[in-house]
Amino acid sequence: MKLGFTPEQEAFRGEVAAWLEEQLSGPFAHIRGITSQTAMAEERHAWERALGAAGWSAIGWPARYGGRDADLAQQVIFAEEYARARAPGRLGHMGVELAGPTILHFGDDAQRQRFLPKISAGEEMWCQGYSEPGAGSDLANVRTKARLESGPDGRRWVIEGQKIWTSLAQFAQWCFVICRTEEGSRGREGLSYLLVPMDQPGIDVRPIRQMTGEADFNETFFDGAVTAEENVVGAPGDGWRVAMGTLAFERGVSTLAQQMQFRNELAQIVDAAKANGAAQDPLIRQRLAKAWRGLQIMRASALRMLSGADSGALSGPAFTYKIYWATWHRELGDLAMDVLGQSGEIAEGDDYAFDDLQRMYLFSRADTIYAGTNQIQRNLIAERALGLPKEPRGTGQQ
Amino acid sequence: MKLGFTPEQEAFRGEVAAWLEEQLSGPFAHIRGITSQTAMAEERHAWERALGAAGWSAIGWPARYGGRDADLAQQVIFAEEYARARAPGRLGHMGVELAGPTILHFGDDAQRQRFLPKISAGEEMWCQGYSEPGAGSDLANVRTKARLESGPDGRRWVIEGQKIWTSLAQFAQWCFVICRTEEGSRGREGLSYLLVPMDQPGIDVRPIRQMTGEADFNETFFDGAVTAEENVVGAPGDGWRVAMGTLAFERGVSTLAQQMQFRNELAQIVDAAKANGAAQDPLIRQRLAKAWRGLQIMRASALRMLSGADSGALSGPAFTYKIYWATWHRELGDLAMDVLGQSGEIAEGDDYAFDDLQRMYLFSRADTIYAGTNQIQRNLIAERALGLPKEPRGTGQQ
Amino acid sequence: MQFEFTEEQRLIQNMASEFFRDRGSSEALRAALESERGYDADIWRQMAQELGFAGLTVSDAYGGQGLGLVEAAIVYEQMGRTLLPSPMLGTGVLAATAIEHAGSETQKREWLPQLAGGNRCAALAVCGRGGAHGSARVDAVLEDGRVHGTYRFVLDAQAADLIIAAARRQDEVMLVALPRDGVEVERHVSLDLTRPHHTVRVRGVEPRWELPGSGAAALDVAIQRACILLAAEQTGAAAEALDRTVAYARERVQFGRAIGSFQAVKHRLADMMIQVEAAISAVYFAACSADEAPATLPQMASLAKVQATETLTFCAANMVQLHGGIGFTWEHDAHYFFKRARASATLFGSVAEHQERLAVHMGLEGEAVS
Amino acid sequence: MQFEFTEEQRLIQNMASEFFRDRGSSEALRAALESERGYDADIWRQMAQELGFAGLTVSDAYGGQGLGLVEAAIVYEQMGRTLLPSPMLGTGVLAATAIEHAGSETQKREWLPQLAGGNRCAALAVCGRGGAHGSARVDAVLEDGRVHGTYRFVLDAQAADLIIAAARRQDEVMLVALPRDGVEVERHVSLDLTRPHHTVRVRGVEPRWELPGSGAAALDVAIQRACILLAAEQTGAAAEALDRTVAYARERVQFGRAIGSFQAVKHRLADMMIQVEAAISAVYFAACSADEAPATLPQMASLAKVQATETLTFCAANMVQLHGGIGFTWEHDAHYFFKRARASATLFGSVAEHQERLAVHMGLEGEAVS
Repeated sequence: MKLGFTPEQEAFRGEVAAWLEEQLSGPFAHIRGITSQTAMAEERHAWERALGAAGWSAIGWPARYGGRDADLAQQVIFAEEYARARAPGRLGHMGVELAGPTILHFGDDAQRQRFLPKISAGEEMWCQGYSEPGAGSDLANVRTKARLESGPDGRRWVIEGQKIWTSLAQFAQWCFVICRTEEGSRGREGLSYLLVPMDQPGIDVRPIRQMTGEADFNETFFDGAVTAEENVVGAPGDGWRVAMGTLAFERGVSTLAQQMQFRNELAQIVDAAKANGAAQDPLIRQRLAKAWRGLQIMRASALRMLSGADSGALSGPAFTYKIYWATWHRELGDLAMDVLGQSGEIAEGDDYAFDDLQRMYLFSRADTIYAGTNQIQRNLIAERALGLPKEPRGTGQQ
Repeated sequence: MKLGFTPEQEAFRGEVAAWLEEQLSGPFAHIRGITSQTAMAEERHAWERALGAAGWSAIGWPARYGGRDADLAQQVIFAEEYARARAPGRLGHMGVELAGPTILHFGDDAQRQRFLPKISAGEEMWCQGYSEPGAGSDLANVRTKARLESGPDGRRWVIEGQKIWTSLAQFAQWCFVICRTEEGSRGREGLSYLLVPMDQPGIDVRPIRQMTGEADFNETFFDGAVTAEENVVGAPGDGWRVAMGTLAFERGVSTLAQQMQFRNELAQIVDAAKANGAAQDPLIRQRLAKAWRGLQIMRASALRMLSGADSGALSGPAFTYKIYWATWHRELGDLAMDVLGQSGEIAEGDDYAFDDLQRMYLFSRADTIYAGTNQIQRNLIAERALGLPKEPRGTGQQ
Repeated sequence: MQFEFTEEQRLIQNMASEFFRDRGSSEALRAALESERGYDADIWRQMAQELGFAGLTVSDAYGGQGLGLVEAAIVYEQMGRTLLPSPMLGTGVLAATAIEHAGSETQKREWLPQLAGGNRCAALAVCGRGGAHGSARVDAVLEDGRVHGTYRFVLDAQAADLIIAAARRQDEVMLVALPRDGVEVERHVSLDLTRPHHTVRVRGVEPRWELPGSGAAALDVAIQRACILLAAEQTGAAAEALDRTVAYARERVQFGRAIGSFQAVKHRLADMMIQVEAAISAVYFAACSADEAPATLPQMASLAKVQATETLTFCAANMVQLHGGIGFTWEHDAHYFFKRARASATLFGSVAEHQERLAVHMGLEGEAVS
Repeated sequence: MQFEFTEEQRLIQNMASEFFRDRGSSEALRAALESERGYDADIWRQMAQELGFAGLTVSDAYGGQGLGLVEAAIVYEQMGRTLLPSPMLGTGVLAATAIEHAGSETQKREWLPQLAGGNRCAALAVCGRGGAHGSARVDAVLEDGRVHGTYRFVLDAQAADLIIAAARRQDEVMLVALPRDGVEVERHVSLDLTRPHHTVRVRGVEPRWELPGSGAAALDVAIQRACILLAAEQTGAAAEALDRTVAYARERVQFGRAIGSFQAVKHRLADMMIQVEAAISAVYFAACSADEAPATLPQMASLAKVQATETLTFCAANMVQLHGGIGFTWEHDAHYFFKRARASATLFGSVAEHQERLAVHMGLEGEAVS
């Protein structure tokens, strides 16, 4: 068990930091510090290409797909330095963290060669088509359908249905979509994991305005959208297994980047508390200390999770990580507002637009809902980690 | 809506207070302030007789059964003054609050005349035979059996089985026992509510040592115990309905007496906090204030519950009262120990015997378990008050 | 001692419930928020003039209903279910109470019937730069007959025809009436769109008149009474959040079952109901006690405010959570409840501040925050 | 950077796990508590002499194992699962660390091998009348070569052959060795029977020897290291409480179903696991960090202690609750966990005290409590 880094690793850290500083005080200075998912998308796409060109986009991937075969320590270092440099939120996140690893793990060689270099080069952005309005947390209840038909260029999948919470869909060139491809199938059977190009008439992306007043998510309508027959990852009908694999990748190294963002948020709250005197309040001090504690624990848990990832089986921290960070972050939002006091009720300008902490307060309410609500997470932990009896599935149909 | 009392009611208060003071500084001075369920039982039985002789034992009952036909305001006043005078815990509680009202409500005239005067006179003490080792919160799973047989004095019930958590059984002359009286019946069907004399060879009471080190509860074994055929309340087989009625009586005026005890406990904690400086700690101050708030709310909720009791239907506070006080009291235990600090870890003497606050800390852990665990209470609220779907009952047998 | 509604109180409850059910739909709320004033003038006129809600607690000698806090709380609870914006709290409670407690007979005769009838509006400006409420923290000054100060978090200032402002003259807290056109009112975009905050800047303005009574006492009574009624409103909002979430949980199907059949959801809803019942108890206990024994008002205000704040905060957060993704969208009403909860929590002092006052009331030595 | 156990660490874990599973049954615990000493001398001898647990972190130059906090935490975690009493914390951590940090070479050579080998025991007496731990609160005095003071909450004092006591000489905190027979040791009946407290009264006793190093520094290091190992022990106890409750929930049938099939129970158990995982992360992060960068020890001690305290408090309380009535009885082990949880929470400083230290560490101005 070792937390420190070797001199070689520290040298790597220096290399990362230097490159980031050069770019972010140079050509990309205007997007430094942007945390919004949607702001300045074009500039952030350029940033993705710059990362890709310098080989920093997906360092954990094999070199032949544009990665650096970086080991865990290097990935940790990169995530830390990326956040420390206040580099912008990754527009390429869905491709690098989810689509890419899924294709790497479950795809065939042709798919790897077609898709991975474009992702790691920052050329093609991705979005995720999992949730549906009727299904929410219940992936087994997917009703978007795809069937194979003959087209002008050979057989292709034709897709009908609707996905929701497709963040970044308006900027993406591709979407990975879970569809029901076997007529009459139910539950986990008969699902397939399709890769679908976004730029086609059969796809309509409509933003969803959320409680912050902004629109980070979308509804995406598939009305005769098509993709080539070969764009299915794993066998047709094997989509459940592939999708579950993708979910596991959500617990990857990107958690460390997220933690650094959390660290920045806590630092902002501490600054606000110092500025307005809340830092003298013993009750607030306790809560700030508790938040700090949570940060250390998340870091340790992520390192445990990542260090033990080779063993295959989900470890204790992998089961508990999602609900832990989501709950922690939601509490951080409450704490931020309690530190701001009544001033936190007011926007600076004339629009319904709030500063970082206020937005975080509102946005963090979604953290305990998306990617498995806290309720679903507790079921998972109880059933899969603790071996308790499964929740009976109802017989009622929606 | 009115909280205050009329001059007549204040005069009644004076009468109650004067009588209590006279007794508790006179013949019963030695048992003043005793809160233990088991200590000085003989003297406390004498106290029950004194209450009965003066007509103070069951003031809400009709005068013909030894009560005073007291209205709600008078009952509130009596409960307040009883606690204020630090009169001892009622050994007759189970008879006055549960068995008596049940017999009054569901019994026949002969039963009323046989049992009620003895209860209100403080002559006969009662205990409760509901829970069983295998059943716990699941009253419908009762397995203690009773069958009618011929005996020397006519037909009688012969009882086989085991009850648990029968508090005060060692001091009681009678027990009300839920038995399965229909062979092969299951669930809520085929249960009967029997009144059983305790002084007989077929009954064996064994104390259960609990985490405080003391034994406030018992296991009670029925091995051929008998009671006369007529000692069934309601019709044979109608025990479920009668038992549910008894549970409703648990939410009666005695809650006010309990609140006064809580008030005394909080006062002790405040004193301890003032003495050791914890009262200066902003975190402790918040929690003391929160406890005070809970006391006011319990009082208001109890008054709402009792004022609306005539309407028949369980009101909002009647649904939520049990879990509210149990949770509040358990938190009070934690608060007491946090106020005492490390000193709370140590007993004064050489025995495993602790002072009031330490015992309350341990004992209050049972509050969220007995008379329906917090889990059961939440089910009840969700299903009966909010109309949510019922929990499916399993098919597995124990 | 009879702790249930009288027949008359039940009638008030029915009337308020019917009115707000009728006029307080989600569509009505959204339309009001889109309007220039931020509230529906027609509904407000009806509330004030036909139903007498603007002057509920104003004494009948001055054109009000002369009702107690219990009756007013009944109306506020029903109003809280709708989140409907109106100048009711700022005009009918804060300003009217201050005038009734500190005003001269002439001032009361001139202004209270106007406010109680809904013909004119007034706002109470107390809260200084630091943001704290209550007479001890007034930081505006009255010097050489002119008021200088910046008041933050003023309710209903834009609609006000008159601003009753607190200012310090030497050691004494005075209440004065400022002409609306002499002061600068900035209406802020607030997180809670249903009750916008205003900043009122006063740069050497000569009051139209002074209120002769004790400013400090009148301020504290006004804010404490407002605490109890705000708590009633919070309780109504919490009850509504519970009801709507129960309805959703019964109909929304996931995993082949209504989500309300899952114990995790059921128990959370049960916890919400436990909170709502506690808030109802706290609010009516406080209102009834303050009506019968005005000396208990300070602690009763804190009791009600703290409990209702915790209740609404809990219920609104769970309304969002249990509705899942849809509860996070703008098109669903959950966010209005959630933001109202936060805004109400910070109005008239935080939970921690009120609990500290309760600690002092309990006899724990320490400094009262006011 | 590799945050998982090494091969050697795994071996230690297996050895400790096997030993405590073998010797640490519920019957063994109850037998030990019934005994005169309050612990099983035979098990202790085996732990100390055969397994080297008494001197885990004592350097090998003085007869210890010379292991880091990570390895010691592994052993304490396994020990915590059993609640087995022994003088390990008082002798092997508190007293030995104090001697190793402040003792002279001669003192270390004479005593550490004795303690590490389990041949003799020692106790560290710090805590004054007020009950606070840490060097800043020492209130015993060393005047004219004699110690006067009353030490409360001393661990393992009855078994000790030597008492290392803190006392103030002018402004300096000194550590001295007191002869066991010169001091009065009162063993208390403690709520947590598995770790009784003692009061040590010293009325003008001449020390056998003085420790020449900085008493304050040695004390703080000893207590902070003890915090991390106590946290490891708490984590083990919490994990055991979880495991036993899961086992019970699978087999106990109510309403015709295993209670572990009810979501309320499942989710509570999931919450316990979330807490246990957080504690494991906190403890090993703290131990590893303090091993690699000793300057981080103070904040790492508080981090581990606070998290493990919350975890065990939560898990033990739920162990009682989810076992229902049986969990409330003396015959079931749940009450031992529950009482150990409370006792450990108060040992070496409360959650609030440690969090206040963390706040100071975060750069929030304020006074450090030590």
